[in-house]
Amino acid sequence: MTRTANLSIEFSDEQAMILASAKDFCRDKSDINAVRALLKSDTGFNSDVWNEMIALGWTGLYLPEQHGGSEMGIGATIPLVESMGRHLLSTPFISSTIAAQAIMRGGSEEQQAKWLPALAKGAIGTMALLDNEDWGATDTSCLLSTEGNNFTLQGKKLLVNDAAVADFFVVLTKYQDSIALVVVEATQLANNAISNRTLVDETKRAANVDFTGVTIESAAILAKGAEILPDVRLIGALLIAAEATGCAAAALDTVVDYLTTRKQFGRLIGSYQSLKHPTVEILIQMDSARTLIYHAATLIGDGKLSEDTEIACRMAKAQAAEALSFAGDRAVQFHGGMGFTYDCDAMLYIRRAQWSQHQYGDPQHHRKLLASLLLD
Amino acid sequence: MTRTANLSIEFSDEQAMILASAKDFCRDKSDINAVRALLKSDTGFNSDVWNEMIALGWTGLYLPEQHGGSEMGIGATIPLVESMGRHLLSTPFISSTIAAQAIMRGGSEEQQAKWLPALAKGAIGTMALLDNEDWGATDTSCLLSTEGNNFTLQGKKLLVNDAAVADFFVVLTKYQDSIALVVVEATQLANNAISNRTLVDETKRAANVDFTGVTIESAAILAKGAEILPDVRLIGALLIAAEATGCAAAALDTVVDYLTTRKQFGRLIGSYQSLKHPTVEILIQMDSARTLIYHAATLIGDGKLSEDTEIACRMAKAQAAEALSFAGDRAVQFHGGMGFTYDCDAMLYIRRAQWSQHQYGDPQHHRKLLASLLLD
Amino acid sequence: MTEHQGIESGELSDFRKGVADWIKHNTPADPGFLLPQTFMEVGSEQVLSFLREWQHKVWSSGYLGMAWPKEYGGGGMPRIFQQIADEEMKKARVPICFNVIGLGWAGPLIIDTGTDFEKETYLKGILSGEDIWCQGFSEPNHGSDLGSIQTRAERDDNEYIINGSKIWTTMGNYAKYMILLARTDSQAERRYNGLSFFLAPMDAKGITTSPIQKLTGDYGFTETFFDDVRIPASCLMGEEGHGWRIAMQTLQYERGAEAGAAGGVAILSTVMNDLLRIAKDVQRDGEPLMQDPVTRDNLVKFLIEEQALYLAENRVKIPALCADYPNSVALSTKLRGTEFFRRMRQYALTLQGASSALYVGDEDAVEGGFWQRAYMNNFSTTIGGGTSQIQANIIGEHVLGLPKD
Amino acid sequence: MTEHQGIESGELSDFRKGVADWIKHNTPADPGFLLPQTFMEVGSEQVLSFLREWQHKVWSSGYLGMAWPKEYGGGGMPRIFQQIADEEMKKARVPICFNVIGLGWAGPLIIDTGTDFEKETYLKGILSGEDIWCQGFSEPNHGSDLGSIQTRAERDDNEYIINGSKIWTTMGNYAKYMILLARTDSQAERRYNGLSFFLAPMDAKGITTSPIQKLTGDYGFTETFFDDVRIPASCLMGEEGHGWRIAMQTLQYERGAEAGAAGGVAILSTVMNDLLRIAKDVQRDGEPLMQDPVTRDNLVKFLIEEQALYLAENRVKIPALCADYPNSVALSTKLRGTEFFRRMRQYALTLQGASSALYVGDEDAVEGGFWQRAYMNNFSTTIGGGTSQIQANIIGEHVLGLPKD
Repeated sequence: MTRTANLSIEFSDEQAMILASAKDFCRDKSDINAVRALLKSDTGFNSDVWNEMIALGWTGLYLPEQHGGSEMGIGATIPLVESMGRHLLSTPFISSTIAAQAIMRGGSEEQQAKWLPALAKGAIGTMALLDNEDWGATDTSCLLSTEGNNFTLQGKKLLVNDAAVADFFVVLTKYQDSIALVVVEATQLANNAISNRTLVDETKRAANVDFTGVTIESAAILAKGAEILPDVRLIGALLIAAEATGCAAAALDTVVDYLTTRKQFGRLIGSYQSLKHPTVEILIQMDSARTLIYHAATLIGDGKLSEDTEIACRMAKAQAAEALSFAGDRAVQFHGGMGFTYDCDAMLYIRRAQWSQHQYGDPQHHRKLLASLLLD
Repeated sequence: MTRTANLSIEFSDEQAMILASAKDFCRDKSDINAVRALLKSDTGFNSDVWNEMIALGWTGLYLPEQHGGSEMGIGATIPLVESMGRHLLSTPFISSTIAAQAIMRGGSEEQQAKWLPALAKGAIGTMALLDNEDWGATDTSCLLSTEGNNFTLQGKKLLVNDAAVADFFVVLTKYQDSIALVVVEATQLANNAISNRTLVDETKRAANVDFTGVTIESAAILAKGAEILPDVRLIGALLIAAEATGCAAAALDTVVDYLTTRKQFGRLIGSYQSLKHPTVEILIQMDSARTLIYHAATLIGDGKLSEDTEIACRMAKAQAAEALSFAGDRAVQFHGGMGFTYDCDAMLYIRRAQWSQHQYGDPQHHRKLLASLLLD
Repeated sequence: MTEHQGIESGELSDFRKGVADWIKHNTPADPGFLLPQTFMEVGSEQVLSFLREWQHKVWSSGYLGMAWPKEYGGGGMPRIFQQIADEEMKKARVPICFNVIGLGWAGPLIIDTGTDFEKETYLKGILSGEDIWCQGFSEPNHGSDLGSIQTRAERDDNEYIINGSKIWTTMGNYAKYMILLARTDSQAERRYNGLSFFLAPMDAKGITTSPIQKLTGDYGFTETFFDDVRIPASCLMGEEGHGWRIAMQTLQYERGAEAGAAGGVAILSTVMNDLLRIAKDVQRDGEPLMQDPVTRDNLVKFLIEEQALYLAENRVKIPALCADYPNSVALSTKLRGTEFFRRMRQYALTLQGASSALYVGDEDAVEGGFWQRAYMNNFSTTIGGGTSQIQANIIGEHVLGLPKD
Repeated sequence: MTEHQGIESGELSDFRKGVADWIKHNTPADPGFLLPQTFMEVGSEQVLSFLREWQHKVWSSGYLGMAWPKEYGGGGMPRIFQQIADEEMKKARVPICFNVIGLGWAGPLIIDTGTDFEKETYLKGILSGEDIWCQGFSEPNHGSDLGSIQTRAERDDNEYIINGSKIWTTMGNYAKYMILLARTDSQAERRYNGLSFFLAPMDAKGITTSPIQKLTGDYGFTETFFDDVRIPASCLMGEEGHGWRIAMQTLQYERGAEAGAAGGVAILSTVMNDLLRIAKDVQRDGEPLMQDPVTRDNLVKFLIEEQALYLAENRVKIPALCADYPNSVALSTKLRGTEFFRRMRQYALTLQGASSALYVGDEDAVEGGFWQRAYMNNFSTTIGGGTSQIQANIIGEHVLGLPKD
């Protein structure tokens, strides 16, 4: 890092208002009973709540005004997503936001005009990226081939988030040896194309999606797909980081609650340093993650992401995932026998940690890329 | 590790006797005042104590009977060296042992007959290996060139242990693109060839030695130098590991002493879990190191070292160095203000940790090589 | 294989071959669901009947209870044979013999100290798997401090009346018998002296069980409630007030079970080799993960820790090498082992990449979601039987002599 | 550079250029010995006279005490100028202005609350470096709990008689004055109310100092003994019994010193960039260490931690982002910062390979042995001012609301 470190954090009054209203909304709409009630549900979210979010304009927060958005920039969603994480409020918001960013950044005027207004109104989009377990893969085995004016897809995508409720998919594919992103509408899929997964995080939903045989027009190929894909991945990483940070804070709250009420051997257990000090460590890890996500939210703009922004996003994801893994693990342990039960909320955090860790690249992946940015 | 792990630990009655007498000897001869009295001395050791060790036969413990040794194998020195580490008893024992192993394993009959009897009687040998800071270097810039029957050395060796008192040096050099080990007697060195170093560990002594211009006969080139060098390095690593393990145990004793006598806020400080639990961690780390050094001592023989032995030596060094680094660091911290003074013995351990860490390769170096042995 | 008193080593190696051969022909096919790694994970009828059938097969083939008395269903053979059978079964990773409280705790206790009536009544059912046993020591809110047991057993003529509740009862909802520790004398000067030990029938009127759902989503334990439960006085084991002593003796057998006295492998062990298997199959950043140097460094750290852990058991046999802290290895093994496995299993998930999000029941999950479940189940070992934090206190105080909190 | 009230930004940027230019022409040559990183490391006459000369030069060139009153040797200028001068000096890594207790603690206190006599007597000597100041708060066996101070000051007519001892007195053997906290009323109901604050002459009869050798082998602190020491009553600062209050006020200035109110850079900061320099120059296993992936992963971990630490200072300015634990950043900065540096400096030694065995004074030592000494000196920050263990308690209790031990 011979470069001078970029240390800016800014937060507008508008963002503060969004944060305040998001905190209230998520607390009200997603108390722990509401969360648990959705665990076994099909979609994993409450459509009334989702509709309210749409009505609040959150799905258009970062979209251009001309397409029905309020053009506040993707950074403005960070306080929203952090709050959702804090209350384990699951909706397709993150999936949709990333897909919308792909279209906003990579689509032509026509493509933007076609899909963005629908997204602002709450249509659900999602990215279909993975061919296998490797988030860091630089190639894809999902191929796009052409015959006359028609393009045909060949391949299956793994662990597509919110696939079952998605209105369309932004699919990573390869056309004539080049990476391309194509938009596939749910209606184009074959029967049985979607195969739901059983996830360790029961608040989340994902499926494998088989796109084999789907035929698209050239208008469905994003104009600048290959060019903007790295930025879309970074935005994905940052959103997951924000959600994980919120969830780590929730785990911390749960631990603090237990440590200040549960007695053993006649003492509140929070008085034992072997519990107190690691709990402080959760705070510090979570706090670091929070600092880094808002730094990234400050730097990120609608144009091509700068190197500083890339550094910020990768640091945020690496730190947030580590923080949540640690918090979830300790939350179970520190609840003792209670922590070993499904009834204890620590279970929700340790499972979320497994989910968040790898989404859009795990900490080791991001550190490896940071090394190239910072050390060479 | 598809291989079945070798889990043998054996310890003969003879070894137990050596251990018992080594413990007593080191305790008696090297109490902490004796250690401190030597810190600023020229040689760093008490020659009376060294002579007693020679008289006890320790310098010949592993040497062939025909050369004045008792042929108990190099493994028999591990309890000795661990005890020395435990009492910070510094002598040229380790340096001499490694050099003697080089000659025993790599020398011809004649070469063994020339140097081993002297070593058994307490002559001091030492290895001259380093061209720079890299213990893992696979090449050397110290060259041996020939003109007629004479061989001339060109190059300086860094951080040669106990150089100032050495009777001879086993020098790593390159002859016609091949690695060679040559024996240089101290009398052959130029004036000012030895330049003493200032070490962070004041119980140790080392110097840079310039061999440039030293002329040797072919009889001074070890017959199988290149072949046995890897084994000699492993033996070096194991001896340092044994010493570091002993030193970690000493650091533990010192910490336990303080924690069971010092009061703060009206309580013995050892009752605080933030001190108690990391102290348990020191015990566990030290205990693991001890297990691993005696496992390696069990496997190691006089012949070419097996792959199991290599694994054992590298694991021992990696673990012992980590254990001592942790113990030394915590020993200072847990003594509070007292730990910040030169009068506190924690100072001795944290400094020794810096010294031990890199000798014959640091933990990361050994883990890297273990990865090839265990994972590929 | 070293020779055993009175047994020719040839006989033993022939026997070993026979076991291996039997295993080869009798190991059940993959049932299509993830089998439990320990007996504390038997959470469904499906799993139960599978394991019951397997245990019955092992026993009826002569490889379980080999050292138990012949007249009560055992083999009457030297223990070494059971040890060999267990070793081979462990190596082949066959399913566990699940009736562990019976095989490892109640059975040996009854054999050693039971009456003929007790032997006659209980032993054979334990071996066959017909009679499942559970353990009733822990109580809600009292962790593992047995001294503070509140469940009462009052003598009433030829019966005891039991009131109270137990928690973490393994297979409480399937068990026929419970080894039950209850307080018969609330006035006893030393609280441990007021306890008695019962072999209690779980079908007695007034016993209800409530399955506990674990964080894994599975079952395996119950909470067990006693509401004026009347059991025959003959259920008392030994004498009144000797409960604590008997419980301690029972806990000693745990090791015996592992060592083969009862037989049957109670834990399907995972080792680093299993972890390495994952790293070999996975891609990361477009390359095989096993080639990644950071991953390699982490794996080697675990391998060193594992090696030190296993070797410690051999070092401890050499007192000269344990002179300064003689009970260090014994008292630290639980903390070291359970925390090692916790970290190792958590690390296994980081190796899996995107697949780590999958869970038991998903056909794409790595090894059926084994590691996800194992990581979470592992907390039973870092929490149960004294949390890791309490273990660290025990080591600090009893090995190093540090003052109590 | 943002505009400052009443000062044109052009003036400031011109000034900044002037400072940089001055530094370029006036930075002293390498003295041939390792200079201290903090004022707590002034352990020899040689170092002392070098630093004294440097501070005098900075002051006489108008770059120290720039905001102090003109009539007492200061510059009478707005603070922003001193801040700029400090920034430039920090960037250029010139030697420290070593008289920190005077510049950062006693001086500001005297300027704010002192009498004209006190200002006249003390201020100029602080700036010139002629009068070295030390601090007498800590006492042996009482750590940093000022409430339990035992050193007594008894009024006797026009004098106070001091008895007791202080520890960790910075430059106690070189200082002319001490800011001294002593107990004037041992009967005070609240123990903090019995303390008074003195500006005590160190040459008074009965004061002896005993240098403390640090684990680094260097000096920098003394133990200071008071044996019936008589000092004029005029040495009392403020009123009797107000000592605690004044001491707390004094501690507040510490930040001010860093921020430039007094001026002079008290700490020569090291950052990750300095660490990376080592990794760039070193070979490991025959390759440049900087290419080693494990090392790279470790370095990036440190870089993330550093970045989060520095950014926290900016986040805390935005209350909305600190709503749930408002004092979390403030109360955890010491623990995070000092422990980060401890680990970072320890890691620096692992990077050095064989050279890590060398120490200050060896010509081959990496950067003169700076890192070896810095690692050991760093313990003054994880121990002094409340150990890291106590810091963790403070955060747990005051940020998270966890119960006291």
